[in-house]
Formats: sequence, C-alpha cells, structure tokens
Amino acid sequence: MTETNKFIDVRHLKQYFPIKGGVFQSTVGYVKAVDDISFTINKGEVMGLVGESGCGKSTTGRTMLKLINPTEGEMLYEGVDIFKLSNAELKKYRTKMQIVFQDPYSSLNPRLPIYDIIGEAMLEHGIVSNREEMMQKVFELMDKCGLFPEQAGRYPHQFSGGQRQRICIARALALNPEFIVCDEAVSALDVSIQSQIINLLKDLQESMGLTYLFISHDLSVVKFISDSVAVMYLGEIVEMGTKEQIFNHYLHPYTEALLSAAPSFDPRKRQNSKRIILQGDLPSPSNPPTGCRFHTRCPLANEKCKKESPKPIEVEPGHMVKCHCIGVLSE
Amino acid sequence: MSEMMEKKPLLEVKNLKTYFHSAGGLVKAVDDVSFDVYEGETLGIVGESGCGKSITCMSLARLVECPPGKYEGGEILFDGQDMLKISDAELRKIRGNKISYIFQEPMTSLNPVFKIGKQIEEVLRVHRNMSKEEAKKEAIHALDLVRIPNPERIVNEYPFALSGGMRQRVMIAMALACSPKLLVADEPTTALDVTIQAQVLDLMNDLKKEIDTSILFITHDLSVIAEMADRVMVMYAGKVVELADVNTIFEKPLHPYTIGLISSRPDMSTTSDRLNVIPGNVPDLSDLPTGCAFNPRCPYASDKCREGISELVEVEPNHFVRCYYPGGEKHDGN
Amino acid sequence: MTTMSGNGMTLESSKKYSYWGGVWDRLRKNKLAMVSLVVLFIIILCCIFVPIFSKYTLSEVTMADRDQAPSAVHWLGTDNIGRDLFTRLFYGGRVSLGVAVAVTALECIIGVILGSLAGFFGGKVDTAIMRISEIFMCFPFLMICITLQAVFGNSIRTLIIILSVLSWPSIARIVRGQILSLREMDYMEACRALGISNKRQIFKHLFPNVLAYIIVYITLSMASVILTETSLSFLGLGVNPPTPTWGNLIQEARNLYILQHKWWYWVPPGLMIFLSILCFNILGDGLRDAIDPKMQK
Amino acid sequence: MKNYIIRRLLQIIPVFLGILFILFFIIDKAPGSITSNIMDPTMTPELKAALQEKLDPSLPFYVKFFNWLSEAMKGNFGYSFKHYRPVIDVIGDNIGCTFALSLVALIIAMLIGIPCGIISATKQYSLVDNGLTVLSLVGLALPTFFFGLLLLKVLAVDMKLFPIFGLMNPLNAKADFWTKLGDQAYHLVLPAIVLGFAEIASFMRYTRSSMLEVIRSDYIRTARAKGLSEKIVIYRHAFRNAMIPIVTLIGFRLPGLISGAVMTETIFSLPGVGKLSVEAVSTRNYPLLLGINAMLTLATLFGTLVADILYAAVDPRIKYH
Amino acid sequence: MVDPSPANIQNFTYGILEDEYYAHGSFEELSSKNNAPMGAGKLVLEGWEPKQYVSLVANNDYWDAANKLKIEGVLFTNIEEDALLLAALQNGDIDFCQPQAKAENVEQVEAMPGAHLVSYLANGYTFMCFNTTRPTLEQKEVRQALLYALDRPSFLTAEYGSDQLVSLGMAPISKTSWAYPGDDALNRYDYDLEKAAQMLEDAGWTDTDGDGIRDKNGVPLELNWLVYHEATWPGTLSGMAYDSWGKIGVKLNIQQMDFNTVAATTMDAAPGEKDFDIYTMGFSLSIDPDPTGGLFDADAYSAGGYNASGFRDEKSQELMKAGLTEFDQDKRAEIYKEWAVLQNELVPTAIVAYRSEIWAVSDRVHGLDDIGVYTDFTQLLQNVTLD
Repeated sequence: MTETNKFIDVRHLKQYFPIKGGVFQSTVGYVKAVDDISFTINKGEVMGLVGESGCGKSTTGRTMLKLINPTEGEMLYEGVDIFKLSNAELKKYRTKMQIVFQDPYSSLNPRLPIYDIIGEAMLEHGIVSNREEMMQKVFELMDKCGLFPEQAGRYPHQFSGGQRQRICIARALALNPEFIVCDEAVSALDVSIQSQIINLLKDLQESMGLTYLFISHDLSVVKFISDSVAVMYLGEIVEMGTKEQIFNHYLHPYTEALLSAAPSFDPRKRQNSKRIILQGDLPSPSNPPTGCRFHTRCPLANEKCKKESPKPIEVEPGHMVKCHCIGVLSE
Repeated sequence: MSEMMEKKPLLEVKNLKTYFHSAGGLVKAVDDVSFDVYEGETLGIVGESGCGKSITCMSLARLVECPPGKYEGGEILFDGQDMLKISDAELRKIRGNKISYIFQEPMTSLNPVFKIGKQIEEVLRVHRNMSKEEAKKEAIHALDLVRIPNPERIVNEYPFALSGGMRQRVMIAMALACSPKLLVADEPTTALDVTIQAQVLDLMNDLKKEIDTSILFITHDLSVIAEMADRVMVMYAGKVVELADVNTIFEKPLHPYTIGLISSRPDMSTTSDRLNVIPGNVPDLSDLPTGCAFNPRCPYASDKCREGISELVEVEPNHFVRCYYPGGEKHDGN
Repeated sequence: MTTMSGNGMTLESSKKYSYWGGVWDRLRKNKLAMVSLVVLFIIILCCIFVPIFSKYTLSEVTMADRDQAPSAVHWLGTDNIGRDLFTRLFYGGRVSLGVAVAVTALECIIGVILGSLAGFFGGKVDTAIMRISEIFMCFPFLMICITLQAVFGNSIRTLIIILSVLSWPSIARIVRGQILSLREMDYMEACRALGISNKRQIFKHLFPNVLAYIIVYITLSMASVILTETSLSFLGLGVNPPTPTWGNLIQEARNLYILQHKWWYWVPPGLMIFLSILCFNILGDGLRDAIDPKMQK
Repeated sequence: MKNYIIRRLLQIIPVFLGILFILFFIIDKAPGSITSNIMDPTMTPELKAALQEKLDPSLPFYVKFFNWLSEAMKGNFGYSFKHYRPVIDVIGDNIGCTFALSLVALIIAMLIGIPCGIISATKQYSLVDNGLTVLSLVGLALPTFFFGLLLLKVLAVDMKLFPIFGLMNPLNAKADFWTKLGDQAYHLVLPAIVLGFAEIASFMRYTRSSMLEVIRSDYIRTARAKGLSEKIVIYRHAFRNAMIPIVTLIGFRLPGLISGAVMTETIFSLPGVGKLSVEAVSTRNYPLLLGINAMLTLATLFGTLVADILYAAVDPRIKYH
Repeated sequence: MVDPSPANIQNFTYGILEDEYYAHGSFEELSSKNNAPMGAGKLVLEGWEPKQYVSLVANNDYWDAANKLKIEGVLFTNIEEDALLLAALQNGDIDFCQPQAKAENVEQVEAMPGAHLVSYLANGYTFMCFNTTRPTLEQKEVRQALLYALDRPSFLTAEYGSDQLVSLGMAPISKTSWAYPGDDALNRYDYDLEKAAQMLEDAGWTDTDGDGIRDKNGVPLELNWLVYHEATWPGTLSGMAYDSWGKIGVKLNIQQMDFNTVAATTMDAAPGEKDFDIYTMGFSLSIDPDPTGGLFDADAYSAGGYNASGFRDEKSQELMKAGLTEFDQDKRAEIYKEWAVLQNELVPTAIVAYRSEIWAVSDRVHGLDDIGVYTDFTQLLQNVTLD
C-alpha cells in the first residue's frame, strides 16, 4: 500500500466512555469501547469489520465520522485529520463521508416525505439551488437505488424494510460521497431482500468508485463483499488482512473460533464434528481481562497471555495479528 | 431417517388456519398448514418474516392473542387431544409441562423484577406441585443441566445481571424443567452472537438426547436449520411450500422459492461475484396476489400459477412440494 | 401535493398518507372523542355568537324582572339584580375559554422553548433549567396569586401571566423527555452525518415529532386551567366582576338556599364547566392513543 | 444507592433556600400588613403602627430572611399573633386532620383506582374499559367544591347519614381514645370521598397505561407459555412490573398529604392546613405563612426523592446501580 | 382616659383585667395569657380544641350569686360555611346561631319547626367612601349625583331580600342611637337618573370627546371601585352601579381583591398614595355616637387612619369637638344631629344601609329572645333555661 492511495488512515483511535459514580458523579472508570486501533482503507476498496456485539465495531464507525467525539487518535481522510477540523471545515467533509444504519425503522424520520429525507441535505450544502433541481436529483437517486420515483411523496411507514434501506442508501448518496460506513446495513433484512441490497451496494461501489467500511457480525456476508477484513474483540483489532489471508489461513485463535462457530449448509463442514466451541461469556468492556483480552476464553492461553498484552506483528505483508502463540495454531 | 415414519407422530397438525382481523383487513397468517412431528425428531421451520412460522408454533398452545387473532379451523392433535378444542384448564396443564417454549429475545423474555430461581420454581410448583425447598433444589439442578456456572448464586440473581447467552440458557432450563415431550424454539439464537449461538445450539442437541424430547425449531437462518434440523419445512405467505429431510432440501430443493432462498444466501463456499437474487418484496399478507403467492417473484410462473395453487404433493418419498412445476422443469412457459 | 416538474412525474397526493392523516383516521374511530369534539365545537360557537345576537347586554340591570326562572323572555332566567343569565353564561364562557387558551398558549411557548433547550443541549443547560423548574413547581400557588394580583392589579392579564408562569414546568418536562429520546434515534444521527444545521434539526426534525405530544398536553391543559379558574373564583381571586366567568357564576352554588331553590343560577355554569372539562379530557385521551399507533386496537 | 441519596439531599438544600428567598421577596412586595385587618374604631393609628413595628419590623427582606433562618435553625419558627400561639403549635393543630384526610383519600383512590385501571387495561376497548374511563373523567371534571356541596347536601343535610361539619362531635370530647377516633373517622368519611374521587381518576388512568405497556411484553407471553393461570399472569407478573410507575405517582402525592385541600376543608369545616394557609395569606400572618411554606417546600422536595427511592425499591434493576 | 369626656363610657365595654395575673414582660407572654383566661366571669373556660369547639361551664362561686347561671354551660362550635348554620340548627347539633341577615335565611328559620327568629337593627352601617382628593370626586355635586344615580332600595331588596331586615342608610349615626336626627331631616337621595345627569352637567362634566364618558378639562369621569370577595353585597352594589352610572356617562372599573388588600390600599396607605376612587365596607359603632378618629374625622386622614376619603370640613370638625365637651345628653344630641345632617349633605362617605342582625334560636332555649343592639347574648345568660 503505497503512501498515496492510503485513502482512509486511522491511527491509534481510542474511544473511552466515562462511568459516573460516587456522590458528585465523578468519573470512577471508563468503558474502553475502542482501545487504540489503527487501520487503512484504500480508495475504491471495501474493508470488513467483524466481531461480536460489544466489541466496539459500531463505535469505531461512528467515531471515524466524528458523530461521537473521539477520546484520542487521528482519522486521516486523504491525509487530512478530520478530528482537528473546525465545525465549518468539517461540514465540507460531511459531503465526502456518509453512513447507513442497521434498523430501517429508526433511521428515517416518520414525519417527512421521502423526497425531503433524501433531498434535504442537498439544499443545505447548496449542491442544488432550488427545489426543482432537488426533485430532479431525488428522482435519479431513487431510480439508481431501485425505488419507484413516483413514490417520492410517500412517507416512511408506507415502505417495506428493504425499500427503507434503499431510501437510506439514496440519502447517503445525495451528496455524492466517496466513503460510506455501512453499520450492519443488511443485518435486519430478510434473506431475499438482503441479497438484493448487497448486490446494490456492490453495483454502486463499482459504478461510483465508492469506498466502504462494512461493519457486520455475519461472516459470510463480510466474506462476500469485502476486500480486506479486520477482526475485533473487546475494543481491539486482533487480526487484520486481506480476505484470502483471514478466511483461509487465519492465525488468531479467536478468528478460528469465529469461523468454525458460524453454521454453514455446506455438507462437508456439517459432518466434521471437530468444531471449536468457545466456553464462557464475553467479558464486560468496563473491566476487560488483563494482558491479552482473549485469554479468558482462549484454548491456547498461557501465563504470558495473562500478564502481557501482545504487540501487533506483521506476519506477512498486510497480515497483522496480535497473539503470543501464533506458531501453535498451525499444527 | 425413514424408520421414523412408522412411529406414531407425537404431534399432528391438520389444515391449521389462524387468521388476523386487523384494521387493514383480513390477514391469513397461517392458511391451511399441515405437518407432523415425530418423537425424538427436530423439525425445522424456515421462512422469511411474515411467512407465518411464528404464528404456527404459537397456535400449537393457543398462545396467539385473540382478538385480533382467531383460530379459523383445523386440528392440532397432541397426546390424543385436540389443542384447539380442549378447555383452558387442560391447556394450562400442557403448557410448560408437555409443550414448552423458548423465544427469540433473551433480554425481554424473563420477568425483570423476579429472581431467576423463582421463575423456574414457578413451573415446577405449578406442574409438579413441589414444595418451595424441593422446587429450589430442582431449579438449581436444572441450571446445572444447562451448564450455567455456579447455579447456587445465579438462582438468586435478577435477569438484568446476566448476559444474553446466559439468559437463553435460563429459558431452556425453565422450558425443560418438566421434561416436556415437545420443545418449541422460536428463533432461539437469532439475537445471540455467533460463538454464543454455537454454545446454545450444541446445548440444545445434547439436552434433546438426554431428556428425549423433540424440538420444533423455527428460524429464518438457513445455515442454523442445516445444522440443527432432521427435517425441514419451508413456509411462504402462510403456506407450507416444501417439506423434506434436511439433506434433500439443501442438495435437491424443488420449490422455486427454496431454490432461490438457498442460492441467494452467501455462504463460506460462495465464490460468485453477484448473489443470485429473488426479485420483488416480501409479500404483504393483507393483499396477496391470486393463485400461488410466490408467482410475482417466481421465474417459472405461468398463468396456471396465477389462477390457482397446487396441493402439497409427495413428489418423492417424504419430499412434499406445493408447486405445479417442481424443480422448475420445462413447460410451455406461457 | 402539486405536480412536481422534472421528467413529467406526477406524485400521488401524500395528504392521505401523511402522519397527521393517519392520526386523524385513528382519532375518527374513537366515537367518544368525536362526540366530545362536536360538543366542544358547539360550546365554542355559542360562546362566540350568543353575546353578539342576544338582545340583553352583559351587565344590564333590570330590577323589575330579577330572580326569574328560565322563561321565554329570559331563556336561562335572571340573577338577583335582573341580569340575563343566558348572555352572561356564554360571555362568561368566552372569558373562561379565552383565559384557558391564553394560559395554555403562553405556558406552551415558555415550556417548549425551555424544554427543547434542556433536551437538545443537555449538560449544564439541562440541569440549570431542571433546577429552575423544580423551584417553580414548589411555589405556594396561592400566595403568588394574591401578591401578584395585588401588585399588578387584579386583571385578566395578571391572572393569565400567573397561571402560565406557575405551570410551564410540566410541559417543559414532557418536551425535554421527548427530545432526549428522539435525539438517540438513528435518523437524528444521520442528520448530523449529513451536516444538517442545529436549527434545521430542531425545527424540521425534532419539533414535528414533539408537536404530537404538545397537542395532547394542550387539550389536557385546557381542562385543568378551567378547573383552576373555578377554584380561584372559590377563593375570590378570579376575574373582576362584573365580567362573568363560569368560575364566578358557579360560586352562587355555595349558598344552600340557592342550591335548593334557584337551580338556574348554578346549573348552567356547572354543566358548562363539567362538559368542557370532560370533553377536553376525553379528547386529550383519544389524541394520546391516536398519536402513537402501537397503542391502537 | 447511598451516594444517590446523598447527592439528592445536597441538591435539595440550595433549591429549598432559593424558594424561601424568593418567597421573602414576594412577601415584602405583598400589599397590606398584619394590622390592616383591625377595624376596631378605638384603635388609634399610632397604636396600630406600634403594633405593626413590634410584630413585623420593616427591615429589608434579605435581612428578615437571615433572621428567620437563624431562628428556624434553633427550632423557633416565630409566633402567630392571630392565634396567640407559636407557629409550630398552630400548624400542629391542623396537620393531624389534613394528614388523616389526605391519607384516607389517597388510600380510597388507590384501592379503587388501581384495580379499575387493571380491569380496563385487560379488557381494552371493551364496554367496561370505556365505561370506567368515562367515569374516571367525570371524577376529574367535577369541581371539588361543587361535588362536595352536593354530597354534603344530599347525604348529610337531607339523609342525615353523616355529620354536617367539623372533625369531631364536641359532646364526646372527654370520651376515651377509641370512641374519639371512631367519631373523627365518621366525620372524615364524606370529605375523604370528595377528595379521593378526583384522585381515583388519575390513579386509574396511570395504571391503565402502564398495564397496557406491560401486557404486550415478551415475559408475559413466557408466563402464559409456562402454563400459569391468567389471574397469576396478570396480577403477579404483569402488575408487579406495572406497579413501578404507580409507586412513583404515590411519591409525588406525598406533599399532598400535608398541603391540605382548601375547598374540602372549607365546605366540611375541617381544621386543615389548606384553610390555614389561605387564612395566613389573607390576614398577612407572615410567620405562620413562612412556617407552612417551609414545611410544604421541604415535603415537595422530599416527595420527589421518596418517589425515586420507592422506584428503586420496587425495580431491582436500579437498586444495584 | 386623660381628659374628661362623655365618650369615655365606651372604654368600659372591655372587661377589667386583674393587674397581678396579667402583668407581663414580653408581648408573647401577654398573648399566651389568652389561652389561660382568669375565669372570674359567669362562665369559666373548661376545655377547647382549636377550630373545633370551646366549652365554657357555669362558674359556681360567681361573686353575684343572684345572677348565677341556671344552665351547665355554653359550647361554641366552629362552622366554616355560612350555608350550613341553619342545617346544623335544624339537625339539632346547635341550639342558636347568627346567620347572615338575608330574607332567604329568615324564610328558612320561620319555616323551621322548633326554631324561632330574633332580629334587631344593628349598631353600624355599610358605607361607600369617595376619595375626595381626586379631581373627579372633590365636588359635592358629583358625589350627590352618583348617589342619585344608584337605586339603593332595589339593591337592598336584591341583596337582603326584604327591606324589613335592612333600612336605607342616610347618616353616619346608628338609627337606634339617641343622637339620630330622624329620617325626615335627611336627604334619601332617591333614584333619579335625569337629576343625576343634570347635576353632573351643571358641575361642568360634559362629554366633550363624544366617547360616551363625561370629562372635564381633560379628565374623564372614570372611577376605580375596590371590592373584596369575602362578602357578596359589594359585588351586587358595584354591579348595579356599573349599569346605572354607565347610563349617565360615568365609566366604572371594578377591582376585586381580598379584604386585607382593600384595607391596606385605602386606610394603611399614606395620604396621597391612597390608590382608589371608591371603596365599600362595613363599619361597627360603639355605644357612644362620638365620631372622633372614625371615617369622618379629618384628623384621621393618615397612614393607618380610618378616614380614607381625605375630606376636611371646618364646621363638622367644630361640631365634633363641641360634642366632646358638652355633658348634657340633650345638648349633645342636638350637636350630633346637626353634624349628621351636615355629613348627609356633604356625603364624603355615603351611608349605604343600616343592617339588621338576626339570631336563629331553638324553641327549647328560653330567655334569649330579648337580645338587642346594645344587649349582647352574654348579658342574658343568667336567665336562660332549657327544657
């Protein structure tokens, strides 16, 4: 990855949420939702962010767009750190970065007709000068996202889950952004609708050269859509690399457990009963385990893992892993 | 698989019809559904939202809220009784005792203001009229059965203190406390993370053997069905469209909807650039198209499909399909 | 919805499907609410037109025909100095309802502004406004009434100011609560991501959603202000004579003799108060059910 | 939990002092004085002025505020000229009746309001539900004094079922404790019904809406699936959860227990704090007025705190945080 | 008690306090004695409950054996709502009570089996005070015109139901007093709108700007009338005035407030700050007709003084002084009669009515029937018997 096309570069991002306590509501501790993660996304590529609930993947997505104020770290967008920008300058970058949410029912304002929801931002940013032009663009966007433009006057509650997600995507495209964070964008949809939206996302990516950060807990969807993948556990990235490296020759025991736990209808996989089932529950992010955070559930955990948090190692170009016993896994 | 057929079915559902009279008009949520469940078997019901799978399993113990729901017709024979006809008192003797349920949302399925122990003891005291102490001991045993660490402490905990996975285990413990004959699991692991889901599915399989209960497993996730079910029933718009054992369904599906469903689901083994897609939207039950409800989205639909719908035909031994052109065989295609 | 230009696209009219269209449909199904709406409409119409068309003026004293029971001449009889009770009843209605509307409006303006500030900005602003509202809630209502009326003169204007200044905290809390919960919704986060200005977020997105709850509060507040005005008149702090209000007209009922023998003094105002409060409450209830669909049948 | 209580207590103090300070400011502006009421022709202006200076020296209001506060710290809440007795005793005489009356009214309201709320929630949109809702709204629509006077007229004056006035029958002033208590209770029946009737409405509607929310939740479906009888599902599982907001409603009603109800007390000639505060205001009896308002403000502030504590006591999720 | 004056008799209406018992250091100490009276009279305090009852029993070792009580004692109960007094009497809860002097109460008592009525003209009057320092009301003719334009007889029948309970007020001396000049010497100011309008016209108040309200060198004839809500009659009277004065071009604003505020705005306020045009109140007189310090005494025009109208007339001040130095009752009567006629003519404060007081007494009580204006029921207790 040469310096130039390092489109999105996140460095040592931290997001700690204070826990209030005591008589004067002073801060008695922190929920380390995102604890020092760094990664880069190339222009026009899709990076998958995978992990179980509470691992901080959604917080990462929202903090990158500065929807929540980050505790520490930088987010370079084509070399410009957007955390340092003033509100006015940040507003300019808002047109470049957008987000699509999971729940189609709470991501659309029930009181506004569709053309308002999609077109509103264009007026705000002056991309269109009057309502006529806005409507014109709204029709184009709706058509591009597989919606019937003549329904632009309808209200959100008159659309199905899948159509609503298409409206969210249209809204995100309104300011013709370059980078979109998809936060569990297809998880709430039925299977048949899910595949339609996934294909739509891929078509848009290819036709508009978009870059995605695709956040999901569903491994097969991530495998299908992303170019590179990062696996998160309790606020940290435990393994990161290309799709090939992560899905076929993973190194971190958690990645292995995740892949084997995912049910699949491929008969070969179903028969072999050697499945790794992690014991115990996900620890609470407010007091993560010491040393390597996975040691409480890791079958390979040893004394070193308990005390010392492993450093990220670049095993092969682009393939990073944070684990003390990398060699052990391969026998 | 075949020797199952001779055994007498544990549960026989015949032409079950459960309709909803809502403001938007008549909704035929479950429209003439028939199937059997055999002892020791796990029957999977799969389908997208609104296909009636949940309403079907809730109708088994008359748990659908009426009004607005109403059992229009059909029979549910269980243990020699028709669940739709028996009195409320008898029905209550069966619920939680012979048929028990576990639901999708572990976060809200337990009463937040009662202790875990109390909620389990309640089932035991109602169905096994145990004393307080006996019930408490048995509850701890039940928690141990579902592999919850130090059950003595958990018994006195409140639900909010437990994680999603733990709560689902408590639900299972509660459901299996009276060793029911049939466990109805309505999307039990949908709200759980992958690793926790694996634990719970593994647990359910072990308990099935230990307590010799049969499971009715409802979910929209094809891969979970592939893991768990012995036989699979696919539902669409309130009707059963295909029923066969699990390998047949995944290797040789016949109904166009099942075919579309399996091919559109990305899996570890998919390599194609675009997913196969079933066009159109999930059907709205209050205004279904005439004939076969799937015809607007079906690549093989013909005029015949638009007028009527075929019966559930046993195209091969133990493989039932509700389609005029099973497997999408060639036809004059008008 | 007019026809939009662009490639000759005619948009279906969205009036039928709009949110308020839905609310009206649900409200129409609630027969009780409809009946009370009609009753209120009739009362308001009477209050507006009767004083204009009645041949008697509000305070015309005719000692000759005083203390008359309802008759063809005086439809609702006369009081102890011969004033026509039919005119006074509806003129009083005009004053009572007017006071209720004014108080509710003023109270909502103060409450909504402070409530949305507290809800939207949170933190210090929120605690400060909540502390102030707590202070206002603990005030001895009566002492304030007498003092302010004595200091600023006992006029309808002072009465309206006092009532609204003392009761804005309740609507402020409702609005604050709503905005706090709405702010967490994804579509508000989407607005922030789209770089939509704070002003637009408040008025285009938050306010319409809160409006529904404000309307429910308005109907219930109308009922409570009418009741408050009646109790204030009981303590003699109501509107100055000779202007009649339902509150001070019904004070006649405090005399057992009048209660028994001169029913026409207190029955009509009593009925008016009872009906208007009942209808406003039923309407408020019906609206509350209508605005959030999950509560419906 | 303990920290929460301490924090709330620390918050109460500034608010309490703030309210009293503003109250002193308002009293300072109020027209009329303690001696304006005296209409005795022989009282010369000089005498009246001397009395006025004695009772209510004309100092700036903040000075009066600090004097009053320092005295109050020592437990001396001033002297009520009109009753020739310290303020504490005067309030003491009236608070008993008000507390008893409001408590009985609250209990009546709860005993009738809550079950009706549950019934109309379980049978939503049925005839029963609509009937009870309208009945409760009637309760809210009747002005208290109007309803009280009607009840008094019909039941006490005409049918002589209940006493017409007062808290006790003076004839058995020297009777033993129990007959006295019985007599007082007998006198409080009508006023409690009048006061309770409007409260019934708010309890009923509050219970109904919180029950409606609870009945649709998942754990109720689980309870039914466990084979429990409908009665247990509704009264044990559903109501136990629906009770949580109702308990806070009780917390907010606590100040009402001692603030009294002016209208009911006036109609039934009961020695209540409500009437006492009206009297204190109209006779500009400032020491008494300040005593009553200090008490009421503290009661209101503590009422909200008690509401929160009750909330935590009933809802385990909050107790441990 | 400094200089000899016939009016000093009124100082004897209070009881005589024993020096030792009532010696006191602080003010509170004296006041607290009120809760523990000495009990030297015919009745002794036996027990009391605040706002409930006061029980007094007969004092057996009363010094005047002949006037010892024949009954055990008297029990006073507190009934807040006036409307309930007669109901309690009918119910037998009480033996006698003093309801408002209204026709409806009289009717009810007369219709009540087992109870009878005692009534007499009270020693006091209700008045309507004009603020004579105001340009609108300084002229005598304007005040007289306003009186002519007020139909007081109809007001009396409207408010009190019948005129035998109340009589038209004309002079600031009680009708039952020996110093009353007699009706024929006084002007009744009978209701006469034309005369009132003409008088205002002659006094220079004409409607120059045609807005229906009379004005004079720029000042509109607009009056503020303070009423209090504790009694119903001010509301009724001001309601009638609003209508009838309106017909002769006088604009009336009625301000309702509580009694204390009216007293404070009119009497307590310092001269020049008395912010009212008209206010109405009742005033009780003492047994001696001497008006010094009262409503009509010009020297009482001060902060806290009773003369709120600010009216000063040398002749009436002289007559008042003369009345205090003359010890022969007949001569004093003449002085006060002349003084009364003068006030009736100057009308700084118009006397609205002399009200009666009525007592409803149960038939089982004997000996209370001759309660009168100067004889309080406590003076009759010794000859009360019950059956």
